[in-house]
Amino acid sequence: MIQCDLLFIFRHSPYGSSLGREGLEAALAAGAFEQNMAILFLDEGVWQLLDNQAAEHIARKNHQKMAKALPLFGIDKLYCSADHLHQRALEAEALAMTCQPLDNSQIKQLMANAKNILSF
Amino acid sequence: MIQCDLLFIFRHSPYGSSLGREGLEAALAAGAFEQNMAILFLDEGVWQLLDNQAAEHIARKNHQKMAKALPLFGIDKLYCSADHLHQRALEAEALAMTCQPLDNSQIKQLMANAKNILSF
Amino acid sequence: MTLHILSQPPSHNAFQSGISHVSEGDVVLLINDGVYGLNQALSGTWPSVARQAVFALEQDSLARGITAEPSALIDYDAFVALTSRHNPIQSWY
Amino acid sequence: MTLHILSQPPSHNAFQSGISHVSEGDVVLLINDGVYGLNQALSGTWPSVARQAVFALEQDSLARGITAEPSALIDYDAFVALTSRHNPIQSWY
Amino acid sequence: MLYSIVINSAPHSLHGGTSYNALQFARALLRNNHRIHRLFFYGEGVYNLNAQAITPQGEFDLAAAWQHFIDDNSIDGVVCIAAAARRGILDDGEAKRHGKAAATLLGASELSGLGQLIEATAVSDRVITFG
Amino acid sequence: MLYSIVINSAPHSLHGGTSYNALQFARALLRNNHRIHRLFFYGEGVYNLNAQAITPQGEFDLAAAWQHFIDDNSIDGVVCIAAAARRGILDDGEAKRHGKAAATLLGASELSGLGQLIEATAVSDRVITFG
Repeated sequence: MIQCDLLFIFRHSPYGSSLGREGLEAALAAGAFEQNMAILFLDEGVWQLLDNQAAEHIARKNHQKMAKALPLFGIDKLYCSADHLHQRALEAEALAMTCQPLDNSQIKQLMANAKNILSF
Repeated sequence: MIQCDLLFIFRHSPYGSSLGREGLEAALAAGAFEQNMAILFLDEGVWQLLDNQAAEHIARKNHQKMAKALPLFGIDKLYCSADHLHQRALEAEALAMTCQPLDNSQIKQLMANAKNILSF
Repeated sequence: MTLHILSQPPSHNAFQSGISHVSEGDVVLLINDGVYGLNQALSGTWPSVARQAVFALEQDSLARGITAEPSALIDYDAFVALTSRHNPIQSWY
Repeated sequence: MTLHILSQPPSHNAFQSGISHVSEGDVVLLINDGVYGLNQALSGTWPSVARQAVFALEQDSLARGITAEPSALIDYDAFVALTSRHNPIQSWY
Repeated sequence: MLYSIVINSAPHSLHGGTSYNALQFARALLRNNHRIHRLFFYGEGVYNLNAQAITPQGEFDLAAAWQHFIDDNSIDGVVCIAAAARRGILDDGEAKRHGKAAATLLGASELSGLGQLIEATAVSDRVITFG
Repeated sequence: MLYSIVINSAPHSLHGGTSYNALQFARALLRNNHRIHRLFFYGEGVYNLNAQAITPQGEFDLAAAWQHFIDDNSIDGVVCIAAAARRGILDDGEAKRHGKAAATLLGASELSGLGQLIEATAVSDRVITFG
């Protein structure tokens, strides 16, 4: 079953606002404290998973590289919306990291089973 | 013909962000400097025109009252999108102030004829 | 059963994403610019599961000139009561 | 002829409002998160009048991992050239 | 019940600030005999405790209201140190360490790390975000 | 051509900041032999000139880059005084007048009123907003 105590929901793009980076930093902190956690990428948040990001062109830290640190912090329950990938013509295989696409009812189940949600 | 040198486009709601108020303050300043100007309310901006606002409930200045000062500054070319009113089930007659609804092609004409646009 | 808090207006993707992720038994609370969606919700253009239990913060509605049937409008004490009865709490913004 | 600058992603109402207000002869420039709309624009889901002349800022596209045919990607010098040839400039954000 | 509140939005933001909602909700929690474990100010929310902000006469001073709420009720108000530094909200120690002119963090709260956010989610019955 | 640029977005915003785009565009204007009549920092844009902001080592310091750009090219950089006061961006005079701890406005620019924005739209060939 798809279950976690602390669910992070990332809905924003990696560079368009501060939420992309600050959400990821909060998730890495939760990983360091060994929480039973998961991350769900929705809406523009799925762009965080895109491969071949080259943030040096806008003088920013590479979000993709930061996101790849998640498994090193023991964070391996990574989910995304299959619908939201599809709307953006993205394939799960083209993403920079392994992330399980969920359908709408699986997403609802994940949210319902969470003890707390932090949304960025 | 619908024409102005300086066109203000207000696309944001009155209280949801700082853009509603700060846009209005910029427009009032332009009025004080007697510019040939107009204001176009689009998208969530049309909510700025709604009657019966009671901003004391959220400890804010009443946007409707500030907007009503526009004619006192000689700003009388006030337009809004007929489509965007309709999408929000708003009637031009129900608005707090006189504002001429324009269709999509009139809006395009207004923009094309402007010398400069300030967008909030 | 989740409490969904919507603080952006209906034209915002946060609002649309929120109402598409409501489950049976969940509650939707509209605050801030989210209250602009109240009459749309009551008139039935939302998915039916999202319309089961919809409330709007009274103070935010009055401030914006939004009126609705009184039963849909709640104050901060009732907002607190909703959060004590529902978990988790998801803010769509 | 107006230059329309779109800096929000396609799911944002600023983006949608922008492409619905493009006239014959106008140019659309995607910057920042607006570049996420580039392939959508090129593949033809936009209104045809909005698709006549669409460019995306190359640096913002590369940063995000968005690729497209080179002719659609422009640098800041070409951005400046667009602003000198078009007026007014409307930023949808 | 034991609550924690995450405040992620600024008083004067482009995005649509719910920080006034957050304050009113926090007040209602105490009025209804709930307890607040922590207020965590993150992201743009750090601007809520900017000591330099000037509220025009006759308008509601949100920063002062936060300070009074935190002081009067002995609330644990934590401001994320990294988010605050980026945005120039510094306490005495940070200002001195970085050679900046002055402390800009309102007195009632303290700078600390993201561990305080994670701990809050682990021990609270309810966590609510205002973004 | 004569340009004015309105900067309405903050470096670390929730909304989606284009302030880095604004800086790069301004640099490109001079590179292409256009002139800048004025940079007008309004709304959240006033945070671009926050002297207190600390950029982590190894990251791009946008505030410093604005300051150098304005100084090195003798640009007229104006920060809206009302928008800045609300957000705690003060020059020496404002800080003293309101009893605040310190000036927080970067030196290269000056506080002034909305008349400076309106004048800029009247005299410039092009006005471009970054929001």
